[in-house]
Amino acid sequence: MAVPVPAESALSLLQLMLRMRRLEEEVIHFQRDHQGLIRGHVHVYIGQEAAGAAGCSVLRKEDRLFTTHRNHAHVLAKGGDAGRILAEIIGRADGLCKGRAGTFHVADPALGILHTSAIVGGCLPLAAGAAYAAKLQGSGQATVAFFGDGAMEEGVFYETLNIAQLWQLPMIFYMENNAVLPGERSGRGSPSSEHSAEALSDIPQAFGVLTQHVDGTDAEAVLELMQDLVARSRRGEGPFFVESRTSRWPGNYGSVPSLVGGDTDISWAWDWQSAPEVVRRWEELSDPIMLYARKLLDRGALTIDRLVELDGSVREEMGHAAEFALNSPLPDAAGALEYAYA
Amino acid sequence: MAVPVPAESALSLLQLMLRMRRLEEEVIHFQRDHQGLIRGHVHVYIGQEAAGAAGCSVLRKEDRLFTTHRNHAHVLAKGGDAGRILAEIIGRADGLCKGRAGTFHVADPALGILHTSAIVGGCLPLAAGAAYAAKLQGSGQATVAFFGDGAMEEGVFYETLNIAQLWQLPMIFYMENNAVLPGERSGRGSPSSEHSAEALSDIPQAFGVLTQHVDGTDAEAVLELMQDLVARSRRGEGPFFVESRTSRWPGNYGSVPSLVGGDTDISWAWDWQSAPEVVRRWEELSDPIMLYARKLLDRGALTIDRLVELDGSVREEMGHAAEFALNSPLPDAAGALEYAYA
Amino acid sequence: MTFGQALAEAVEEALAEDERVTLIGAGFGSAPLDEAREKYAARIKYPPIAELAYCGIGIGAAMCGVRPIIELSTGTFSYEAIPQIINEAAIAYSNSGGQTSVPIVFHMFHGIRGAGGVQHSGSPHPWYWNTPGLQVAVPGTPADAKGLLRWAALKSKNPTVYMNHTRLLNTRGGVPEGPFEIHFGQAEVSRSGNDVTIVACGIQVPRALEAAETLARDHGIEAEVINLRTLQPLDRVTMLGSVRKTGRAVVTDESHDNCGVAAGLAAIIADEAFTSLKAPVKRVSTMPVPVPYAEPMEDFVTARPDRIVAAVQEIVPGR
Amino acid sequence: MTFGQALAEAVEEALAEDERVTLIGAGFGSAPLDEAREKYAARIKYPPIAELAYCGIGIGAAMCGVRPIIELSTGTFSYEAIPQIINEAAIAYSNSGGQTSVPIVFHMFHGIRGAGGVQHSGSPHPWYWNTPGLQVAVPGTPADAKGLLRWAALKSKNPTVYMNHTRLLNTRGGVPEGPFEIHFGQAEVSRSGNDVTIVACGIQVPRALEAAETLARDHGIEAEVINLRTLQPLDRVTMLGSVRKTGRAVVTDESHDNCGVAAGLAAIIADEAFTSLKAPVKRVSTMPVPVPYAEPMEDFVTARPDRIVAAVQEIVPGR
Ligand SMILES: Cc1ncc(C[n+]2csc(CCOP(=O)(O)OP(=O)(O)O)c2C)c(N)n1
Ligand SMILES: Cc1ncc(C[n+]2csc(CCOP(=O)(O)OP(=O)(O)O)c2C)c(N)n1
Ligand SMILES: [Mg+2]
Ligand SMILES: [Mg+2]
Repeated sequence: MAVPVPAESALSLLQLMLRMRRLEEEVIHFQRDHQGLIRGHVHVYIGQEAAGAAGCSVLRKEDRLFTTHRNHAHVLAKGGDAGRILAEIIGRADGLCKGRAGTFHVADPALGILHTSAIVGGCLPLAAGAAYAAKLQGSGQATVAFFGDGAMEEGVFYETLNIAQLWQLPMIFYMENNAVLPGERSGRGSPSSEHSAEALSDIPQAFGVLTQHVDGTDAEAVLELMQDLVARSRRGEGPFFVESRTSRWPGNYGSVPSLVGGDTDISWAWDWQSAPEVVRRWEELSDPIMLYARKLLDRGALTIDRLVELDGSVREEMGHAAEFALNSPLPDAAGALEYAYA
Repeated sequence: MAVPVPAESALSLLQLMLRMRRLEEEVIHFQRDHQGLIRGHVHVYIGQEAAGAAGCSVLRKEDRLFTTHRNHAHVLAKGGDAGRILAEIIGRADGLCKGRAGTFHVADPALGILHTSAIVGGCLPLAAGAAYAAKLQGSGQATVAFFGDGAMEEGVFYETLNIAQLWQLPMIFYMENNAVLPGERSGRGSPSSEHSAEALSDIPQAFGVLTQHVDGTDAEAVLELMQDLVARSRRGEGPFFVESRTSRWPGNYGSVPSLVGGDTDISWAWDWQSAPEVVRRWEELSDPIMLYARKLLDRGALTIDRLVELDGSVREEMGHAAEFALNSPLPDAAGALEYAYA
Repeated sequence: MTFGQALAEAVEEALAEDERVTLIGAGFGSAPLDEAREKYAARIKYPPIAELAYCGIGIGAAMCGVRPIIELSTGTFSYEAIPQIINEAAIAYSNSGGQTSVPIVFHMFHGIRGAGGVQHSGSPHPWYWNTPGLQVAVPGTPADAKGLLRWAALKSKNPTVYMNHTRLLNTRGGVPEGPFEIHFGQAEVSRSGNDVTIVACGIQVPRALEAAETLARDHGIEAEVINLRTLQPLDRVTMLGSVRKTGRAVVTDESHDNCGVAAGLAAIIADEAFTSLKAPVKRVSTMPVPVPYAEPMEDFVTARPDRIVAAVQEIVPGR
Repeated sequence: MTFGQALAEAVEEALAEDERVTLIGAGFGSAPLDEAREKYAARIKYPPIAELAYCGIGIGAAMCGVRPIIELSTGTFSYEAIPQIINEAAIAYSNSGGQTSVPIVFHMFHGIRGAGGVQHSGSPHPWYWNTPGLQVAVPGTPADAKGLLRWAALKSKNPTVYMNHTRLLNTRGGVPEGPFEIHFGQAEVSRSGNDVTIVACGIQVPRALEAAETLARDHGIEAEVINLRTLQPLDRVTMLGSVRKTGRAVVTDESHDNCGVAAGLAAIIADEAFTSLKAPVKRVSTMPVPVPYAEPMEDFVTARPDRIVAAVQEIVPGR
């Protein structure tokens, strides 16, 4: 069992998770409250915050992160500006990519998020390439690729895993298996309906890759694991494979994400029974934010007052960020033609 | 240990292997003796005959076989006409595909070899599709895909394996690992330099696929295994994965195959010491034809005279086949434009 | 009826009329297929996210007498399957000297759908049309959607890439009652006119018609609009006949211009109708930049009706 | 020096001059690279047969300051890597609003190499040229091979698809001494003439020159031959200038015709040089069938010099 994280670090981890949650809630507000603002699909990271927050909290600015269609909160966790993330999601001039990328491709090259692919598995060889670069350059930069269990259905996953292992690339394959039953999160792993393996983590093991699994709703477990793996990958070890298991947020069942239980209410941390029925069991057993806040409250590392205050300041930050995004101008139409070539 | 194969079956198995060998030798003669006749790469199956012969001998005409760039002898083993195979290899009008396909793509749709892909891994989903068809149609047709260890470097292998297992497709993945040291042919399997798995057969196992390994130079071992698997796949079971391990023929080291020890001399069956040095150890330990002939001689199922006679008739057949191919006209140039569409 | 409904009807009828038909793939956009999904469940498969393998499985099955419809969803996902579509399906018939045919439909939604971002806005039909052995259908109307899909799924012996533009799904149009097919290679004159020919397929058909209305109303120019329906086979007779009549042509397609469909068609027209041409053949394609996300930029690069109007005005003397 | 030697020189010099250069892939055909392989072993990788992943690894590395040269061997194997080349490398710069550039070279041998069979005879450059964000080089001479590869590997900031025709490898030509680069977008007038312009790249350059000699010798027709060197960027000025001078053009390319490179170029010429054209722009492409194996058929479908001669004769009045 891990040594409990010092209170200050624990609080900033919790705060980061809350920021990720509130960011995604703003995205859903955009969709719900502003007709035509979100014109296509969006994917939110609600329910996976512990993984992204803890994983990113051990990364330095120059380390590389690759992510997927479900990228918003990863970019925030790596240090991205919430206002510019939201502006990108709604295609505004102040977006991190000037409104050219959109929700599927939010990236922040200055923070080591060089390019975000929405193609399932697309990020994997790119991340291996970044690790290859780090190795050639001897830069000690870590590389983490966050991707979904669905990517293990695509051939590119296997090709990349094989090369990463053959070339001993210092990268972390961080696989987010995000539709696991609560009781199975801490086990050896379960199959997905679209994969024939008894446990997905059997696969990297067969390739000889050092493989770990972790309850992805347990912030401190992820933190401990990633501290170790990132440190080792800085020393040139790797590749590593992590299966991180989380349980699907009820708002993610429809074709668009929806706040089926309303905005997250921080009081569910100490009183999950008050949550609306549709999310109640999820808040009890599977919401990484509530689980962690509850743990810190229990441990005495946090008081209810402090938690409410923390949440208040996060909501305020995200409210401002949403306002910033909404106030950002649309990009110039003819500017479309810029940037085809460097 | 298997019950020895009845003498007549054993002889016809040996004869088929010899026919495969002599066919490929004619291909190399074409290349060596007729300038410009073989204009590009050719790949020969020398050293793998036991696998293809035994594997095909349990198939019926209507069963489906998929193969690769190394296809010539598979087509023969499935019942293909030697003359028309050779004619195809040199692009003649009487070739099995009218000279349009060539060495990379020899196929014989009437015998269930519908299309031969030279793309590494290309045959795998096609074979799964044939098995899917057999399952939909309830036809009980078996499907075997012969492919090389190299295909396990391509993503399509994994995608196909996964679907085959999820959909329970009645097909046999017959993987020919053809550069294994003699002492390792019967073990659990060895890695390839281009694959990170400790043993390649660990991979299908991780996918939950029933996996077997076999010494691919041992005709009766392959026969016994394939009899079982094909019978089961006719009953709708599957998929199955076989790793068949053979040792590389010394003539296959250069960029083109070459008869480095001359044509196969049937006397090496009882006197391998007389083989030229360059092939001597291979003839002793790894030539599936010599190994089987030796076994049948030892077992008394065969005499030297009968063996020499058998070989003589095979050589005669292949001599005629080569002549047939060489006498076949070149296809009409303008005929090129036929067959773009059905 | 909407385009999506017509599409769904064709899929459902194909499943009902020929038990060799199998459907691999979940999508078909908003097309209402729930009933069919239940009724023909034994012949409907939901594959993992493995486009390369499941297209190949369809191809292998087609070689064995099955008639698969593969639903690839977004057209850019078909890039994953190009090795099987182009290196296997397209070549099998020719390579076997006419012995192995591959009756399969690869269905996908292409084009700038609105906030798809660049990876969900692609238009690969030029590459498929560049590949002998493939048929390419790009329906422009609900009737096309139904008639072409029925023909491809039930009658054709060749592999078909069938591309629907996402934005057509909710468009409406008349669809003949009962089963009917549109044979490939039959273009339709969607609007008659004598001043200029606008050649289009897919989403560009309604856009060309809109442009033609504007031209007639605001500029007194009568455009003839040709809906090609299929690129392969191509109805050269109808297309060239119209251009020979009008002497002027604008070709428009939602793909990028270099080696795009507009260029492919313009090259044919400029060659074969040369002596009839009174002005250069103009092309209106997606502008040459990866499609950006933000609406104004996305709109800007699109082959919009107003760009078609402007192209016509360039070559038809002012009135 | 041969084309293959020039190519090898460029690779070796790139490895020597810039330690950011890394080589992933074994091949380069017969190009003599043994020494370089030893000397720069730490920056040379021999990947498994996994085109999609190793191209993607090159792209990711290029985003991080490495300058990879990826050797894909046969051009048809690049189909496996299209999702990474087209969906990632081509879009990263635009999508990031100019923040992430991808300086990488995807090298491949394309075309009808002689008994390759259809799967080793492909020419996908039309698809790459159709993709904004990619540069496309198709060298026609040993000097091109060296100068363009040096520029792409050492200077360019963009992803380049670099296509060599297998049959060029043993052709000979003068190559300037010492390091030199050819900037992309600079066509060369390979032969001057006033009667007709033949536009070509890659293998079609020597074929066009051969056709031009025949035309001059047997028919008194003086053809100007334009070697484009790169399709993206395209030197429109040189190409169109020549056509405006001669008034006649034949465009030839070893790709299939529908949406092929010949069509792409012909569409531009027929539009932008319309008023200068005295005859239709003719195209000589690979014929529309999957490339067959047998020599007579393979030869028949090829864009041979005699087909170029015939196309010129169609549009230049008999002499
Ligand atoms: C190549 C490709 N095929 C299909 C899709 C469509 N698609 C987008 S997300 C998704 C599911 C991905 O599942 P997973 O990787 O588990 O990620 P999650 O959404 O669960 O985070 C699919 C199929 C795609 N983006 N790319
Ligand atoms: C997609 C693809 N990449 C590369 C090649 C080139 N190639 C032809 S055979 C071969 C090696 C195949 O090895 P393996 O599968 O073990 O078959 P073997 O030749 O040993 O029988 C390669 C790389 C190809 N044909 N297809
Ligand atoms: Mg998932
Ligand atoms: Mg092998």
